[in-house]
Amino acid sequence: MKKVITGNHAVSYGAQLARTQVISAYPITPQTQVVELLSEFCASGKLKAKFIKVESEHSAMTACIAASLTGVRTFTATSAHGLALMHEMLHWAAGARTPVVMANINRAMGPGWSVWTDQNDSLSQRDTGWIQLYCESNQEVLDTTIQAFKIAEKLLLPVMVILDAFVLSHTSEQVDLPEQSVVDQFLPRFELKTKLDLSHPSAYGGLTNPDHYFEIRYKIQKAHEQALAVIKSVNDEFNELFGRKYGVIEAYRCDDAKVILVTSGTITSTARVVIDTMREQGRKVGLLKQKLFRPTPTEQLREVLFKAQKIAVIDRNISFGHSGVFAQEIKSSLYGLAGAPPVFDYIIGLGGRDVTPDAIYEIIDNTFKTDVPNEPIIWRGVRL
Amino acid sequence: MTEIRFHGRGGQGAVIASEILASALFAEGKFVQTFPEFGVERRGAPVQAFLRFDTKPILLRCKVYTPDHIIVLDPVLTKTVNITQGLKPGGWILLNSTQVPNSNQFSKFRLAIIDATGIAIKYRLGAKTAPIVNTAILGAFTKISGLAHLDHIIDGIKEYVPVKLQENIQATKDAYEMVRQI
Amino acid sequence: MRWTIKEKELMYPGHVACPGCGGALAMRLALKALGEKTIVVLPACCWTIIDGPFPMHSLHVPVLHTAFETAAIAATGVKAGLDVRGKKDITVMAWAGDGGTLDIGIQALSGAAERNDDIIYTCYDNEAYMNTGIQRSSATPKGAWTTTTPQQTPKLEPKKNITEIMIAHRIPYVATATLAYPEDLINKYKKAQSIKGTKFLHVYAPCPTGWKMAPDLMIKICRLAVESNIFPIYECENGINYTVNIQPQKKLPVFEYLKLQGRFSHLTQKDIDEIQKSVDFERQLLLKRAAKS
Amino acid sequence: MKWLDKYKVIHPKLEKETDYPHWAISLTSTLLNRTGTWRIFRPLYQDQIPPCNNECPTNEKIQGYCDLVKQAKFAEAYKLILEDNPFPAITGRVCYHPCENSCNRKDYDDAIAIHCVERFIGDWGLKNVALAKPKVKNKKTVAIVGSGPAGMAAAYYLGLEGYQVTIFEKQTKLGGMLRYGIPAYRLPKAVLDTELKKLIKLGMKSKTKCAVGKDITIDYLRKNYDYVIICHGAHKNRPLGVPNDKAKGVISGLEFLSQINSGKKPKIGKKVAVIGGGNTAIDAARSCLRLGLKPMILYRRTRLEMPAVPDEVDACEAEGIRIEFLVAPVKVLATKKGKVTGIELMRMKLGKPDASGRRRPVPVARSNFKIKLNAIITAIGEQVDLSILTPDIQKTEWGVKVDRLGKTNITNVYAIGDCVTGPKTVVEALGAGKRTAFQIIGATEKIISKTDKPVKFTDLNLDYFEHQDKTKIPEISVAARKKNFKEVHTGYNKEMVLKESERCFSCGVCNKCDNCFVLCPDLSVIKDNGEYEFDYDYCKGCGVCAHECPRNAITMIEESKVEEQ
Repeated sequence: MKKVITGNHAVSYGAQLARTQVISAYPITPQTQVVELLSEFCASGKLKAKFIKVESEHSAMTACIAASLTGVRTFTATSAHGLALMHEMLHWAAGARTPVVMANINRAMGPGWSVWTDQNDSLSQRDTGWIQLYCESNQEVLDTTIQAFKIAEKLLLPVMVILDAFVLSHTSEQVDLPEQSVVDQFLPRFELKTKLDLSHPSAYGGLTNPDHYFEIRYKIQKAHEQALAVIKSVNDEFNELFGRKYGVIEAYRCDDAKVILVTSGTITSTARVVIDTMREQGRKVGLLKQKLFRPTPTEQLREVLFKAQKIAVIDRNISFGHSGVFAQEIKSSLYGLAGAPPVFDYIIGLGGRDVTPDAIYEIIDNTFKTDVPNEPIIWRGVRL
Repeated sequence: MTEIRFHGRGGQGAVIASEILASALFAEGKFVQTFPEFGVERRGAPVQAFLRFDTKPILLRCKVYTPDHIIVLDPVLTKTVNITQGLKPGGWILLNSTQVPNSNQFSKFRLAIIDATGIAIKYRLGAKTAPIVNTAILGAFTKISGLAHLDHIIDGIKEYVPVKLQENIQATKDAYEMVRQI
Repeated sequence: MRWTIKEKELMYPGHVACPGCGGALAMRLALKALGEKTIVVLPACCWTIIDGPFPMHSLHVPVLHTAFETAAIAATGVKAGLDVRGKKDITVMAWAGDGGTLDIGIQALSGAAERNDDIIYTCYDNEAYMNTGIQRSSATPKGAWTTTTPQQTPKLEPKKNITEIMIAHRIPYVATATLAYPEDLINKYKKAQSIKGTKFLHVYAPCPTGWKMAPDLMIKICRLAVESNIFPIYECENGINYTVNIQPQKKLPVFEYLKLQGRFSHLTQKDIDEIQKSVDFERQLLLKRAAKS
Repeated sequence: MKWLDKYKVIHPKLEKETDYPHWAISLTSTLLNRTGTWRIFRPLYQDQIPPCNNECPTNEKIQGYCDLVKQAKFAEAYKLILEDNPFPAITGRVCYHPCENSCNRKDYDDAIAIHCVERFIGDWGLKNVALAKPKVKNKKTVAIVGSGPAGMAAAYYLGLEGYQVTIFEKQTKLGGMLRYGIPAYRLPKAVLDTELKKLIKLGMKSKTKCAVGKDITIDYLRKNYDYVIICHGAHKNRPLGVPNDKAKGVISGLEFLSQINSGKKPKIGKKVAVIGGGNTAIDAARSCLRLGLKPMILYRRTRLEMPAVPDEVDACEAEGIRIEFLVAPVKVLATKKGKVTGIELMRMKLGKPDASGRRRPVPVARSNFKIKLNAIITAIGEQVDLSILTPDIQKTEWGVKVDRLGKTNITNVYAIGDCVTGPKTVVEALGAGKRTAFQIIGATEKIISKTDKPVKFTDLNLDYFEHQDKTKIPEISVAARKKNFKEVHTGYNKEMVLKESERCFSCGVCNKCDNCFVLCPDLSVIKDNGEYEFDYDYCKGCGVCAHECPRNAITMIEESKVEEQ
């Protein structure tokens, strides 16, 4: 059934269709609608889940981890400061190998207070062991949320589904809501082999001395390494049932592109319009959408990007003291390849400043015009 | 692609109006996208909502800078907000007003007025000092623009306005009849 | 006198508590009361270590180790998961130290209590951060030495009254208990288990190491704490109905309690008089509350 | 039962990466972690001697039977008493109970009424427990001279082992001092007779009205029996040693009591003075009362120095018998025909302590006075008749010379009881009888020496005891005692005995109170079939068990001093 809904509600529908069993969340703009609709689902019985309305995001994440270890499907959603408050427990979720799924509505970090979008909140959690998937449309939000559970449960790793504040979260557009029966077929009941249960009176996550800790960390990394294949197979299976696929990255009109623009989140969507326009103008430009941020799809990135002469990366974030995070990741992926194209890092749209087609056009145009980047990062739209 | 901008005040229902209109257009097979002005909404403060529709998927994710039509839910806003900014020549301006504005700033555009406030008060929609005019204004816009069928607007109201449903539908219908093209 | 306490153990020896650990005994007795259909949630506290390093474990029930400030909510999460799975007969107990309860964990605890989540929350109180090496917590009593309140400037502030804070949440059951009265303690756990909602048990659990005290006096100091009214044994139902469970027969001066512990060795007579005064005051307050309910 | 048997322990092989779970989920218990190595001191279960047991001349396991009584295990309690004392129904009535004087509870509130518990069990046993038969046949023969408590005890323990015992008694009935010295209001004859049945059941033969030394000689017995035990008591009257002390109307206390106990009614005048401060004096005076006479007691020291059991003195006074302290006879006043008319007395005061530790009475000059009387009963001590002994048996000033176990200088000839010690108590006689029997049997391990380290009051952890008054000892009213010899004390009932025994601290002896088990933080007290055992694999030696043992039955010893087993 197609329906006009917001990105936030797409998240809620995704969690509902996935038959989430325990939800725990704390309100924060711009995430609130996610939990409001889920509360309604729970109240009406449309979703048979326990919703723990906690007193902080830290507790929300803890509740999900704890419930998850009893072998149930858990979900939460947050933004910015909420995510930052969760930080400790994000490590815990991954360390405890819990398949918690969380939506993070990308919002800039204070101070000054900002409710508007940028990616610094989620990218700050890069090293916690979470899988991160960035979305560009409400349909993708819903589809990714459903897939996230399957990916998480196959790998025993937590998954973060990420969407832009307002640009997706509060924007309504048509979304194809899949049939419950088909979702059920795609996502069977969750079974956790070793769970908190009386039949296994074990201690979970106790003191682990240097003799043992190292190996456990190694296993988390191994799971991340398996993730690329797992995400691909989950995606294929999803495509078979629902007719939509996303991949870990998407190359759009890249085949003969001299310049490839790398984007994530909703900028991708707007960039598609720009790419089409420039292609019509005969400019050889392509677009690479990086949906999967962690684990890094290094091979896939290399395969697409290596063919280009130049790469322009749009970062709606800044890793202070260095550069945009996506640009770092792209550079690191290409490192060691002889003749790797130069990477232009454009910082744009921080704190929700609108990113227009004109701005994207200008970025691509600038990349065409410049042989090598003159500066490590190129700020766009900043008033100095 | 057509773009519409709604001007209103927090609490008047501008955002809901854009969503109802989007759902009506969606029912007619259009691709739609609607969103409020991003930020923190407060009752009484000026707000905007945006709507895009097209026959093909909408990819643009930036704000609407050059709308095709303008819908103004509160006539006083014309004094404080440059409501015609970016409006394409020949576009509709629908004003919630009892009087034809004595101004030539609308000369390049098509203008229509509707006493949506009067209708809202009649049907006791919203509080006396803060009537909710969104359903009335949609009836008027449907009539003048011909972009959506009244039935689909009413379907949208059924989905998005759960309280005082009959009154809201009646307000829409009244406005549909009463709207005056200047 | 013979105890009527079950012989079945749900704890193993070989655990890594210091000799004479009150916290270790408290867990042993609590589990005897609760039985094997129990899951324990442990935040960072002495018990993180006591339970034994991976791959070992000292309890015969499942244990979830969790972050310092999360005992209550982790218990809630486990309970929610079990409920959804239809396993409603399992008791979930959060087991936190005084730091994890009165300080860093009070937010999650207060949240759980406000929601009346169906958990038993135990604060085993040894009146300082013992696991990290005896630093003051808000449960450290006034006048006590710790490594962060050295003898020259012992703790200036009185102990935070967590029991009354929890009673103010109007949860169905709040009780204090200690090890010198094991049957009282066990009965309270059984009672807590029979009640739905948030149950808070404040268990006074001496730390001979941190209190600079001979380990064999562990039980004796519990008894003296009660007999001198330093730690009254009472319970409160629904935030209203107070019952004093152990009525000290003789009014023991606090000095009898203080003198056995090195952490109080620097106190002057004036200090002791002040402590006595405040203990007397609190005692009267409690008796008034008990009389009114 | 050790932990390893009780719970299965998984021993994981954690050698390579694949052996690990996907995160830190435990695989085994802390049983792998032998925390016993942390220990500096180790606890030991080591029963100590309770003061009651220690003070009891028969070494009755008082703590032990009190503990059994607490659990209403009366048969077990009875059997436990019989290990040391065959006649608890007797001692429960007549013993002066030194156990109670030493009872640690007396420093807390009031000593346990041990004799009442003992009496209850003694009576209960007589009714409910089958009498013992000899365990084995034995051809060895034993002659016992005298059937008092010493002889009875010896006969019992020897009989139990199958010895062929023959008892020789001068009187017509068995029992010695128990029968002829103790009035029926303290020890009903029926109780004595029932207790004596135990000996008959064991096959003991008796020859009554057979006075050794007159009807038969010690030599004869030595020749015809493997063992001879002399226990003819101390019955010889000691005269007052003042002028006219043989006057008519002066009678010895023992003689007086003997007549009553034989069923005769002695013919003496109404106004009687009993001279002396021991139990015989009290018994005589109280018997007089019951015969309708008007007795008074004259004693040369004060109440504090009276050798009689204080309870008896109390009862005596309660019955209205006046005791005149600090007076000594100077002369018996008599008619010319030698009939008593009164006594002349002299006031005394207390001087410096004598050899017995009591303060010596010193005459007060010019304090003589006279009392009119019809009769005088002398009860100033009895002596041993040594004339029945053969000359080769060594003697002391007052009796037969023996070692601690009753051996005389002649092989296989023993002497026990009052004939060795001079007049003493029933329980001492019983103890001596038992020890000699064990000696003959060869069960020397059962002969317990008194320790100088019984459990002291300060050794106890009093936090585990609540104050509880002594259960009142029921007795018939003073009015009901007049003119009859009804038993004064009626004894505890079941409820009372349970209540009273509950007061026992069980000093020094583990009574399975569970404190050590319940309060061990390290689960190192293993309980198996009700027995405790320390699990030294895990015990960290904190000492909580020892400190919390209410009765000092756990000792902490330095680990370095533990001998390798």
